Amino acid sequence: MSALPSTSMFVDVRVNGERYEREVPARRLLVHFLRDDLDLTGTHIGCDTGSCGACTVHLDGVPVKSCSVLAVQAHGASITTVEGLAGDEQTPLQRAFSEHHALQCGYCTPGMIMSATALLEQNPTPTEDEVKVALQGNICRCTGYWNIVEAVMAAGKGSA
Amino acid sequence: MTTVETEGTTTLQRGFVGQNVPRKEDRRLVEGQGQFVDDVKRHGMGYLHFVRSPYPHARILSIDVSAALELPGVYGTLTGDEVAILTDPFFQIAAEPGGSMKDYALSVGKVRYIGEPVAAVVAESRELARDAAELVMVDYEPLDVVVDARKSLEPGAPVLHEECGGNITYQGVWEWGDVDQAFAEADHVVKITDLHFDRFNSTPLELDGALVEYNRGTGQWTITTNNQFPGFAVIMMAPAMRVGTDKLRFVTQDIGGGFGNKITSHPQLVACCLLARKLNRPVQWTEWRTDFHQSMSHGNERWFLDTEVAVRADGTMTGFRTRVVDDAGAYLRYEPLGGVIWSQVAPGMYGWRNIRLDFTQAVTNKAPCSPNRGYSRMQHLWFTERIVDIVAHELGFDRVELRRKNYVQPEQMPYETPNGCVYDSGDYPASLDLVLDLIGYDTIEQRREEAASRGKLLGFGIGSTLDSGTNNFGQSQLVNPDLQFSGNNEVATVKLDIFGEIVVTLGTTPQGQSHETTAAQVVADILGCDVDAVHVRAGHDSYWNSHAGFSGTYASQFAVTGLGAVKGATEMLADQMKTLASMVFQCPKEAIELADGFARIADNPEAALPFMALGAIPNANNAGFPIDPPPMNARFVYRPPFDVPDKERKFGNLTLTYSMQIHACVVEVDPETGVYEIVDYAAVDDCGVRINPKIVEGQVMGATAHAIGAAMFESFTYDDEGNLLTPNFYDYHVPHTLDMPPLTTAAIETPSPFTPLGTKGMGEGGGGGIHCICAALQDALRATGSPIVTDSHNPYHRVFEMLRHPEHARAKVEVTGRSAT
Amino acid sequence: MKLEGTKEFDAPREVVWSVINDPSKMAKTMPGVESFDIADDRHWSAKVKVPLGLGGLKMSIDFEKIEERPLEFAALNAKGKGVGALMNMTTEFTLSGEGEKTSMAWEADVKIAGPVGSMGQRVLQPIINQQVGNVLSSLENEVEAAKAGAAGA
Amino acid sequence: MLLREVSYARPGTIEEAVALLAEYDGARALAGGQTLLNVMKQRAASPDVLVDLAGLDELRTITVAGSSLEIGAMTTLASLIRSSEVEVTRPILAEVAGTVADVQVRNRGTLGGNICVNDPTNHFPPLLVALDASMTVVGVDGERVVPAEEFFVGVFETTVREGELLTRISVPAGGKGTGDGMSGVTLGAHGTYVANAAASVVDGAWRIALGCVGAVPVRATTVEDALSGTEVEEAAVRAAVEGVGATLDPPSDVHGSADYRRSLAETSIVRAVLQAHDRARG
Repeated sequence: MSALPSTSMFVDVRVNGERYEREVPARRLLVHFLRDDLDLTGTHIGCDTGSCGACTVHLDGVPVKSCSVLAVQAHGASITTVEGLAGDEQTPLQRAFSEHHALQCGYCTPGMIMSATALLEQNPTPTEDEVKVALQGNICRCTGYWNIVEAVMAAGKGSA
Repeated sequence: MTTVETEGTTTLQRGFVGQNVPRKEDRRLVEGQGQFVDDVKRHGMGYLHFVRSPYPHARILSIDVSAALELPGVYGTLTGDEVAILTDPFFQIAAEPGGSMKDYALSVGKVRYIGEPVAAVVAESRELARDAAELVMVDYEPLDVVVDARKSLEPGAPVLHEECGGNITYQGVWEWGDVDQAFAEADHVVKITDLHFDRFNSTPLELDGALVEYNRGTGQWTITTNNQFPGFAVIMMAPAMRVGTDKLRFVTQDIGGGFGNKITSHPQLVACCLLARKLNRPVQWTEWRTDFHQSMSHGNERWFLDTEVAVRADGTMTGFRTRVVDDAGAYLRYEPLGGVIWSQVAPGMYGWRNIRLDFTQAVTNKAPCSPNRGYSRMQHLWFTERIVDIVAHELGFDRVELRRKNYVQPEQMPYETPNGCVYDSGDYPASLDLVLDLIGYDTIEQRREEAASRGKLLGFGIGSTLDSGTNNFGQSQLVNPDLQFSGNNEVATVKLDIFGEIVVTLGTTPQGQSHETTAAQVVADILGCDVDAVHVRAGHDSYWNSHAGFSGTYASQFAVTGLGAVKGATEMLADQMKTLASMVFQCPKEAIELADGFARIADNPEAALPFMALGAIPNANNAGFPIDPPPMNARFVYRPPFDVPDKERKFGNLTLTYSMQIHACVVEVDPETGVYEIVDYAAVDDCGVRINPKIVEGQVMGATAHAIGAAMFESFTYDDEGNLLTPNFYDYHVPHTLDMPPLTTAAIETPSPFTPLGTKGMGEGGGGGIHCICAALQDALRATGSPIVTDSHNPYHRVFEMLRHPEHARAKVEVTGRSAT
Repeated sequence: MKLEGTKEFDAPREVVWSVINDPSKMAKTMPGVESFDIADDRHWSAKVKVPLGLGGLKMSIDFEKIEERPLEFAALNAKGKGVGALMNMTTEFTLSGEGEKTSMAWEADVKIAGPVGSMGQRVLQPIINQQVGNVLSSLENEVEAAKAGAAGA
Repeated sequence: MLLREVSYARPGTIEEAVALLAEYDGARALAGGQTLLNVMKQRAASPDVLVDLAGLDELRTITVAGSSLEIGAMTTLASLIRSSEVEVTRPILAEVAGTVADVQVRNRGTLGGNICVNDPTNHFPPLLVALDASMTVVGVDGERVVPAEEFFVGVFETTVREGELLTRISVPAGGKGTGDGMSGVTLGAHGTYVANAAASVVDGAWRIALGCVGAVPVRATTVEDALSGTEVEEAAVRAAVEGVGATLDPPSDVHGSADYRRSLAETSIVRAVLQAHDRARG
């Protein structure tokens, strides 16, 4: 990538295993790049301050808020969005969300699931407190979180 | 998680109904395949950005859009001057003086709150639209500001809407029983100078938005939007835009939370429509978080002044009187209905027969108020719960016994309130016992001592509330006798398609209330088929012929109106299926039963037609029938049984059902900092028959979380200059996982005698969490000078103030009465 | 937001007065002034870039002297317009003291609106205190300079 | 969400980075971006050029050099939490990092960014002052080392001038006789601080810094002097703290009045000191 400042950059990223090469304005946030340029609209926007976590994706395997990353910063990175989780089958966590009624309107759900997926990858059987800490950066306005924590615990136990 | 159920007959045999059927909505949502408004794109669409007022009150001297228009990639602009020519002011629900208010899609001549849209810009990208909006030069002449509703009523206060001749939008005295008599006979009178219910809303995570397309050929707009009450939006928009209602097609699939806050987006939708026509291209608008906080659907802030409560020596509360000042914000968008909807629960859960409220609603230089979960009743129920706890606190009654004694009793059900509302069913004392059991009330004093040994002040509180569901819109005539609204309705269509699919279409716009699932449960039980065989269309489309004037998702009513319509339509279809089967089998219709996906002769199960055959006949194989086979297609409009209220006495049944919630919590306060934590929480809910208990519990949990947020963290606080101090999630703290207390829930079922399924609406709750947290704080602070809690919102610094200066709160309460005089 | 304070100068009132009444001298006390333009003795304007650390806040500010009682009292109004912020500030200076000592009591009423006003509430007050501090210390320098100048004359 | 137009560069070396920062007017270093990008979304600040430090791996190292813990400015809060060097030398850094915002922010946000932003509510400015840390700042004409106390200049402002870059934070390694504590009140668990205090004792010598009570961290020197070399007991600490609030000029805002912050400052000192004291005794 050029070391000279420019208002527009060539970006080469892998998203959900697929390679995308695009010229992107430097000011465009990763979340808008995913939603508007790549039509991956499962990643949502709920605030303007990096507070709500609805836009959480995995950047090189790590959960980040895609509203607080420039698309150009993702150059060369590998990204997973909620669309990239389920193959022919849903993941145990996705099933657990449904079985434990961990979603209502479903708007925060992709971000929640991305945060929880990252947790379970590092820590397959988290304690309740570990789950709460892992999801603290994700706001849900429908459920009060109780069923979400329950679902992640269940998926962790593999009982989902 | 305990669940207790009382005996209750329901009008429907239970199959899928009553089961925790997994939600049909979930598959798409957990895979990120939901379709929310901002997900929808069209070729050549332009992005709209509003230019918003930085002043809370100012005259607009001029608006210059030329610099914005010169920016490459900008498609066009819209200003208030154009809006004033192209549209009429929105219809006002209010009578005089509020009725004279002129409210447009964009400011015309004046701005009245920070964040008010004064112009709109459309450009080829979101970023560019915002760049261009910054280039719109607006010249303002700042005017004096008033942010306190009490001050806005004082002579000489800045007037927001000159055409209203002042800041009052609605005023009315609501009096029932013989209040003076009640006070004359009272042994004690408890007086409270002022109680304040704070301003906040549910801040749905998805913001408002729309994608609007204009069809030049037909003159019709297609409005893909997350507005949650299209039936209301269209009657606001069509007359203002001078078109017929069918020219405005509303389409929605998934909505990211609403809670009432997405009912009044009609001004922004009109701006989108005008620009889509002006620019001849699809126009996309998505609100931003700060825009929402500054301008959208705040919950009503309300003052209760000079309150008096009449109490007998034995603790019987015979009446209360108070002076209410309701803060509507800068415009009436759904108001002044908030000025009446509280009267659905005028006495709360109590037997008060003598009530007087002198109700005044005023405008201020703050965001307009509109429905918010628990709309208007929550404020009033907080008031009734507060005065009950303050009476107990001041007169030394036990809070639990005082409630038990004064609650409306089960044998009184159905109970007619002093203002003619009918509480359909419920057992409040039993619910109280249950919640006390869940929270371990008998151990509270031990726990108080244990906490004290850790230097903490422990407090216990109760909040008992009603969620009145299924409005009688006739109540609007109590604030404006000239209005021609009454009753309520909802529509559903159910059909059997050519290959035997059962297809259900709803008139509602759910935002997480699981309508696809609960509707399918009801249909499956009536048609005797599997719930998976029932396809309920996702979302809403006003072209589907499945909506009526009151269609939408609001005011706790789907379980009654929505499912009432589904039940009606499904029973019509079942009758058609039986009729057709009886034509095929040449037997009487009564001999046919629907079971296991077949229409069969009850006592000869071999003679069975699969649904596929029934669907095929009228659709594709109808020759040779002597008479027309029934169409396998049914549309039903459910209409709840209502009369028009008596406008003189402000008397009548304003709502059909009354779910009941009793919440209890235990808090621990750090006396050095005012920081407190909810260490235990229990909620008991009775919403009659539960179609899907897990979904019901989900709603209870959500309402509880909103209440906890409002009580502890969430407030739309303004400074005296009219700046919103909490315009984003940095300063408006929404509780997250680590902020939530342990919760136990339980349910009681007392079926409603008035509804098709014995169900009651229940989505909103009554703000029980706010009330029980206030009560728990008041209890905890007994140890430090016994302040009373007079505000619904108690952040740490306010608790600290009560700890340091209990005398300030003490000065607000006084007890008089025979003994004293 | 209202701020007030008192500033002591080791200079006669005339000198202090000459400074706070001289737009070009006052301009030197303001943070990040890029250009300055005097319309008449009651009206002047400045283009400033207030250093806010995360990126300067560009503003054009119009000043108007709204009241003055020589050697005693002056009141100034400053209206600032910038992308992202609007500022309206009224400042009053009251001078007292005899001989070589002057004490200046000042009051400022600052209103800030726009994104900066809305997002910056929790940091706005410290920022303003800080800017006021800078203004007062550079005012002291100006007074010293003027004193030296006067002595030299 | 919609930033003003901005230029972006991702240099490969510190020299390149410093050169870019020096060359372009209105250039600003972009570390984790968790504050800067969000302020840019509000358009409350708009650098003209962002110099992304993501390519400078040498700024991500954590090493122990002699008696000093050397932390690269681009070290994320998440790596602080995971670092065994931090755990053995100055665990308070990991402990506090674990309470900043949330997992996603900690995965991107850096120690250097947290202190260069110097939002008065940030966690690390008062903590690093209490720990007597020092910062290494590199410019075109070489590098200089600034003690934490002089590093913070004002809200959002530090001694890092245009054309300079913070490269390293050096924290004295702790050990026996060392104890650190931090206490305060936040908006919700792990939320924004309303007020806080960080306290550190090394062989009986105390350093105490207050956050959220001014534009920069404020040392509570009277308390330090009163406590240093004495046998610390709660009563004595409370006595020493008495009156500290009155010497402060904290802001009032929607989360608390100046008086509330004065009181919280005193309470936070007591709690941070007692915590540090317990830990020093091991």
